[in-house]
Amino acid sequence: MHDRRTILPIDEKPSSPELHIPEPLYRPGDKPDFSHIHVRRSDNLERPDVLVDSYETERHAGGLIRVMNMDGDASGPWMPDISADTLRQGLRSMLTVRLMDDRMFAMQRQGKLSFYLKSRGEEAISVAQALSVRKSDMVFPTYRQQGILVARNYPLKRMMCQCLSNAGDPALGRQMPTMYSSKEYGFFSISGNLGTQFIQAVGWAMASAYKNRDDLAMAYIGDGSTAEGDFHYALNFASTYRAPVILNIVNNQWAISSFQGIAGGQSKTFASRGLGYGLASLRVDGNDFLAVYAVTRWAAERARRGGGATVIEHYTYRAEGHSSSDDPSKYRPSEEANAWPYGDPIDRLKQHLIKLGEWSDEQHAELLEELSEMVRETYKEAEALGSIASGTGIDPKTMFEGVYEHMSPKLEEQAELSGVGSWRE
Amino acid sequence: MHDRRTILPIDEKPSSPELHIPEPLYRPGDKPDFSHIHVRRSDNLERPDVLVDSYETERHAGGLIRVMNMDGDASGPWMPDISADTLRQGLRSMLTVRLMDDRMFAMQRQGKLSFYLKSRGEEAISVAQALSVRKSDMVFPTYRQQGILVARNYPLKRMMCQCLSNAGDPALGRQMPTMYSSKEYGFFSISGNLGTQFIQAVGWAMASAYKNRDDLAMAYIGDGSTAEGDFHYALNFASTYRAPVILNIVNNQWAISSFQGIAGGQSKTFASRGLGYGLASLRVDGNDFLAVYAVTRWAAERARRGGGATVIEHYTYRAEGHSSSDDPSKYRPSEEANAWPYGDPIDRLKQHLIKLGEWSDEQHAELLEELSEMVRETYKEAEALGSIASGTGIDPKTMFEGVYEHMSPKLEEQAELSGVGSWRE
Amino acid sequence: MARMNMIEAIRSTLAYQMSKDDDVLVFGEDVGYFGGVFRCTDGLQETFGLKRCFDTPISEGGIVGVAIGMAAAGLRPVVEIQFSDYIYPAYDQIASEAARLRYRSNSDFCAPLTIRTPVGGGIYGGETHSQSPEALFAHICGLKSVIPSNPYDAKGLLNTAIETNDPVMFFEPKRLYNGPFDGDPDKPALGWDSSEFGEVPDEEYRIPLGEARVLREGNAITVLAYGTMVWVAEAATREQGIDAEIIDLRSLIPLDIETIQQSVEKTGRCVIVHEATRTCGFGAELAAQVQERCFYSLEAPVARVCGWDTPYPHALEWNYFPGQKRVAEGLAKVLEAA
Amino acid sequence: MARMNMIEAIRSTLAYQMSKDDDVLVFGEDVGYFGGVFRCTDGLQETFGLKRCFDTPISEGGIVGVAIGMAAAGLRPVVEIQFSDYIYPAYDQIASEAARLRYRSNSDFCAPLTIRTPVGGGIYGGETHSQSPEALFAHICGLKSVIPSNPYDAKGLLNTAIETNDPVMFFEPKRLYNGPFDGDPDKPALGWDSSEFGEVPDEEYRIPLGEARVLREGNAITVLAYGTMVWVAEAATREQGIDAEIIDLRSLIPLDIETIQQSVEKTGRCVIVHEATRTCGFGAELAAQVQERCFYSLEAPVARVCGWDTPYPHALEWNYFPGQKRVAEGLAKVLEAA
Ligand SMILES: Cc1ncc(C[n+]2csc(CCOP(=O)(O)OP(=O)(O)O)c2C)c(N)n1
Ligand SMILES: Cc1ncc(C[n+]2csc(CCOP(=O)(O)OP(=O)(O)O)c2C)c(N)n1
Ligand SMILES: [Mg+2]
Ligand SMILES: [Mg+2]
Repeated sequence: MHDRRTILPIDEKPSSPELHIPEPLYRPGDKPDFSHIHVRRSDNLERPDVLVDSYETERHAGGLIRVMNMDGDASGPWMPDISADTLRQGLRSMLTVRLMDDRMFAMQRQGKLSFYLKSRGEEAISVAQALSVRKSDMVFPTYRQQGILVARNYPLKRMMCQCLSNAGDPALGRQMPTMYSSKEYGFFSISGNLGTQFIQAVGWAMASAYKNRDDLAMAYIGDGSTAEGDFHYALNFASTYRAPVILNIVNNQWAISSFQGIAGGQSKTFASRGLGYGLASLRVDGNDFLAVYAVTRWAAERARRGGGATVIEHYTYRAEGHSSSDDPSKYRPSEEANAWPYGDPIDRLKQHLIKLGEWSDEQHAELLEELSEMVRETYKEAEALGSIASGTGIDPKTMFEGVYEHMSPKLEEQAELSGVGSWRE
Repeated sequence: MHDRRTILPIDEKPSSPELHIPEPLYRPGDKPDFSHIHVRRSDNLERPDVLVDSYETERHAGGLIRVMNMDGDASGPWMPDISADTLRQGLRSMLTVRLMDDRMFAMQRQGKLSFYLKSRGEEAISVAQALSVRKSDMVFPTYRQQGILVARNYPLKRMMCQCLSNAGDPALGRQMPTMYSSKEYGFFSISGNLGTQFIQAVGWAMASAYKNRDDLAMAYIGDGSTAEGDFHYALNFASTYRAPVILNIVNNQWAISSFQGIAGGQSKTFASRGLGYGLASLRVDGNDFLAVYAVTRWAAERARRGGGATVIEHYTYRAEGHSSSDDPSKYRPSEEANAWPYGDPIDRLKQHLIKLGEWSDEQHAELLEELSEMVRETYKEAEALGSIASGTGIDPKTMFEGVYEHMSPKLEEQAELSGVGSWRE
Repeated sequence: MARMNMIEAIRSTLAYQMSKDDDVLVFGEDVGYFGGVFRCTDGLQETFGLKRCFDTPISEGGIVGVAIGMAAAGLRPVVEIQFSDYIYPAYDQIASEAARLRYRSNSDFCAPLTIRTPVGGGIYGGETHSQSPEALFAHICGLKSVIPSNPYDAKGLLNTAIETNDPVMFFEPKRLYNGPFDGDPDKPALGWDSSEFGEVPDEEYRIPLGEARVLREGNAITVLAYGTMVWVAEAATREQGIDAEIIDLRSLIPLDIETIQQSVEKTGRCVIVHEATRTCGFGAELAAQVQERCFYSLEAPVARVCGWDTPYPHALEWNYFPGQKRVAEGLAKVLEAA
Repeated sequence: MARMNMIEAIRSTLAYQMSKDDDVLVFGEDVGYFGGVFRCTDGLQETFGLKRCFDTPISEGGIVGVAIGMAAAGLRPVVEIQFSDYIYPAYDQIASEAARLRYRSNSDFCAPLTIRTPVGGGIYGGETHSQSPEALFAHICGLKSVIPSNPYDAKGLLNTAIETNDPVMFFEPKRLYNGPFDGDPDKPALGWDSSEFGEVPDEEYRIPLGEARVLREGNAITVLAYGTMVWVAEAATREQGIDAEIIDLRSLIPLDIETIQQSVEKTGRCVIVHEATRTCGFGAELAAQVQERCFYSLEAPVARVCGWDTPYPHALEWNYFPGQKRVAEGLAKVLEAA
């Protein structure tokens, strides 16, 4: 078998320099066991004033802010002021995302889509954050924040059409499935190039501050992608110009097949990176809807009141493969997702609502059914507009449009050559 | 006059987001006053075990390690074990660098060199560090570590020939003045592109560890250049692979005309960046020869014993213009260098040696005279080999060599076309 | 003699180089335990251990940066950039550092590293999994650039690349990993076992950089192609019954201009085919050189059949891809020209 | 009408744009208080305040990255990259992001930003202060690329660039900042006040991108040049008494191919001159297009006179620079060809 080394604890050092290659705890064939992780609410992490100095968030960057325990009880200094209606809305959005993810993934397997990418296990992050900022706050997402569009009531059908690359895709099938864009819904065009959006968000936030608006930017990056230069640029510029931006790191433990230790997450939390730039930095249980909501409210208020950027690490777990192109059983035990000690964000919020007396198993089952039906029907409508399997219905002529604001003579010529006709007529 | 804002203290926040543009304390016309900086030895920063956990260096990253006070007295936990001979050797090297700098700068003004770049005020850093590691440790310098070559006894004449771009330049006048390279002396080829060497040094260190050698790499970067992606890559890779490398940040307060606040140094020390990656991080008085020596010994031992990388911020001041192309009086008060509270590294070491009874003003004057003479004579010899003013004596044919290991037919053709002849004969 | 696809040819060559020379290390995103998203490094970590083949942070600049440092220290790193569309964060390290280290230090230091990266479209990868950026590297002196079109060449060229004491860009046409591709996405995919070029000798061999392969001799017209487009061009000329001489460049820098020149002098006509964006693509350099050298033999202008000057679209992938029809049109135009 | 050098023309245009439109911001390394290492932004901070013109961290990728975010938010950032040799860390943000944002979002977002950067050698800058990387941007669709050769054009083109709703690369030939330069470093330097092109009208005017300037009409040969090389070519043809038509491209993308074509059809001969490395330089694209369009008018192969395929050396700067002698040789070769 593969000769795997156990991780050296941070405090244990080899006796001479040796090339150290970090390895995850478990590989296929191993039995994942996270019992050493002590899951409890960390009431000792107080909720400081939003304009606190960044160094006063040191413990928050190293610890884990939680509000709910694993039974759905919620309390502690970070307990947010949030209505049961909002919670139900969040639950509904999260479920919608999950059902849509499942549906689209299945359709990918049937060849209707070239690709799909789920966010299972991470729904609380995008949905709770969407509900905790304004719609006029511009989000700079990765491909795993579909929950934000859903929570902002972006038409599901339009999302599906994007994934189907058909005539209903507002971006004319130009991008791969899941690479949404909507200025109207405050959702920046997703890039395939990891990390680039992080510094762009800072620029957007600087523009907002320059205009003396109090809208902020909210950016996302994966644990793996923090290794790109853009991550560093973002923290640095955000610090220097005190930009009103929330810099979210979604640490879902994996970057395709690489565990978070490869990105340097073994020796220090990702949130801690922010401290070195003088940024407030918080680490939160990303599967705890209430905690995500609470820290985001805090960061948003800080930014709006001129306190500058906050780095938030969302500690979570990518419960499925990286995408439809991936087979995670090749590099991690398939039971790992279930063994993950922080549970499932939807189950946990549901549990909490039930404890509050604001929800029931029956209501949940009904909602599930309603949403499944809605997703199914919406998908049918979307697919009727075409797919890469049946024909996308996208006019080949559009390929030459939008490279520049105005069609250039060169592209006109190429369009003519391609046989799609001319813009000259 | 120019409407300049005072710096907002870290803890003072505006009441709404506003684009914050950091500004230095003083601009031309202002009277520099650093009396608020409390210069004293910080005996409270203990010297921890070299294999200590990185987080135990937090106070060292935020504070300032010093050994000498401004009177030349030395003591405290970081007091290194160093002989008077080594100190005198250091003094000699520092003086040599300074005299050479002055000479070459003057020659630049006379048109013999196209460019020159001094390291005045920063000589202790390169010289003390050169003396505290092995010659087999590879240095990845910026253009301001000429002191390392001098301290390693690289022939001065060869350095001068490099600056004169003449036939004595081992690199055939290919690079601008001061861009030295010497594998033999463990001095990596300097790049004009800021920052790139930082991650290359990590690669070199990884190779050393891979080969189970205990040689380490020692890299330099300026405060301004920490903003490049390479800085982030270096800290990240060094952390992940526990590379035996010393990552030096020379914070000389300025990056051409930009003060260190533009690079984000206003809110947190540069050394603090290292902590977020789980790297031991120290901040040292860069004008204190003993302190620089001591922290470097510590970091080197840590690296050699498998403890991985250390980030060292050298707090210093660029006492002259950025280079011969620069006029610092355009952007900072010309008295600022003298007002700088940490003094001059050469004066301070001289003072210390005198206090030790190991040096005297007379010896110093003699040494100065000896070295001035030596520099003058060496320069004469170097210039006899040519200059851009009098003709470099470099064979135009060499322009086509060394692009690849072997001359390519295409370059042969171009060489022929250029009239310098053929390699075919 | 084994039948191999291009992935296997690459993997076995890496394994050979690693077993022959301890200084050869392989690293990149997902290349370690997992074996690479295209499986080109599958099994190498298991065979050679964690330190010889490992995962890196998602930091293309960092990957190339450490590789340069390692190479300067005497190792021979072979790094993978997961998709060539993601190579740009490493552009500074490649163009300013790897490419110039030898020159600026007068060979005091050098950077013998190989950068493997998949190029080209045809897998519904959209604008960020389909690009062909070879021209951006061909413009940078100090780099060599190689692109095999089949398993046999992949092995021979990769062996040479790794052993070369200069930095080499090794572009892998991803649409050819599993089999030749004639440009028709509707046909059932063929494996390399259907092709003589899938026959890869067990013994080690090297193909010198700078030697093109005349894939097929012909007299009517010269077709210059590389990577995926070699097979599209081959099919197009075959289908059209054109007596074309097809030259698979294999190595862009150094370029085998002699072979090209001989051919064009013979045929008097030339079509260049590549997938990359037309403007300032490598085809421009080829066209420039062909007319510089063969002007008096040319009976028609040199034509280029290329990707359009747009990003690579997802839904309209096959409208973008310069398939057989476009190649045939280009050939016809050149053949018909007086 | 004022006499201006190129620096003053650029500075006054920036000032005009900033005063006209609050959304125009100027930033980059050392551009704030200090006014830029070439002084192109001198006084702007004083006039418009800290928030309109400021220094940035030394992070070219960060500079362009924030500019894209600002532009998407409705501003019109004009950023300076101190030397084009240092633009590579920003290459990903430029090529993958700025250039494609409009396309990939179907114009939902766009990035109207201008990237100013000095190019070219002739100042003893060695390999990292002398490069001409325009071809690397011309290959990327979605970008426009402009390069003025004189103060008059600099103003007209910069006004247009800033007002364009697409990202524009604005290359400034640094050797021309203070005066025209005919390629002879031993002659006393001339100022722009010696040239009619140093006359810059006070009123605002715009030069459309994509319109070349026929600097001088002629019948014997067409010379295509841009930036510094326009003046070298001009001097070389004048010295040699050649009846050359000199076309200053001014804008590479979009390219004024009509003007080029008309000229070459008239003269039947064409020489392309640029300072950048020859292989895959913009000259390759020009040569390819000229022979595509004017093949039947050409009496000789299109020739390129370019920088050699080596890094720009410090001591041998003037051996590298394609000066009058090399241009004259190129012209002679093409003129002599049957
Ligand atoms: C610049 C760049 N490099 C590599 C890739 C290929 N890639 C796509 S997703 C991915 C993993 C990202 O992991 P992470 O940042 O943790 O985000 P997650 O997928 O876990 O949400 C990689 C390597 C890319 N898209 N862009
Ligand atoms: C990538 C890159 N960007 C910009 C420059 C231009 N430049 C040369 S030195 C310098 C300032 C560097 O400041 P710092 O890093 O603090 O080093 P110092 O000069 O103070 O030693 C700049 C901006 C460069 N050489 N490389
Ligand atoms: Mg992840
Ligand atoms: Mg500095």
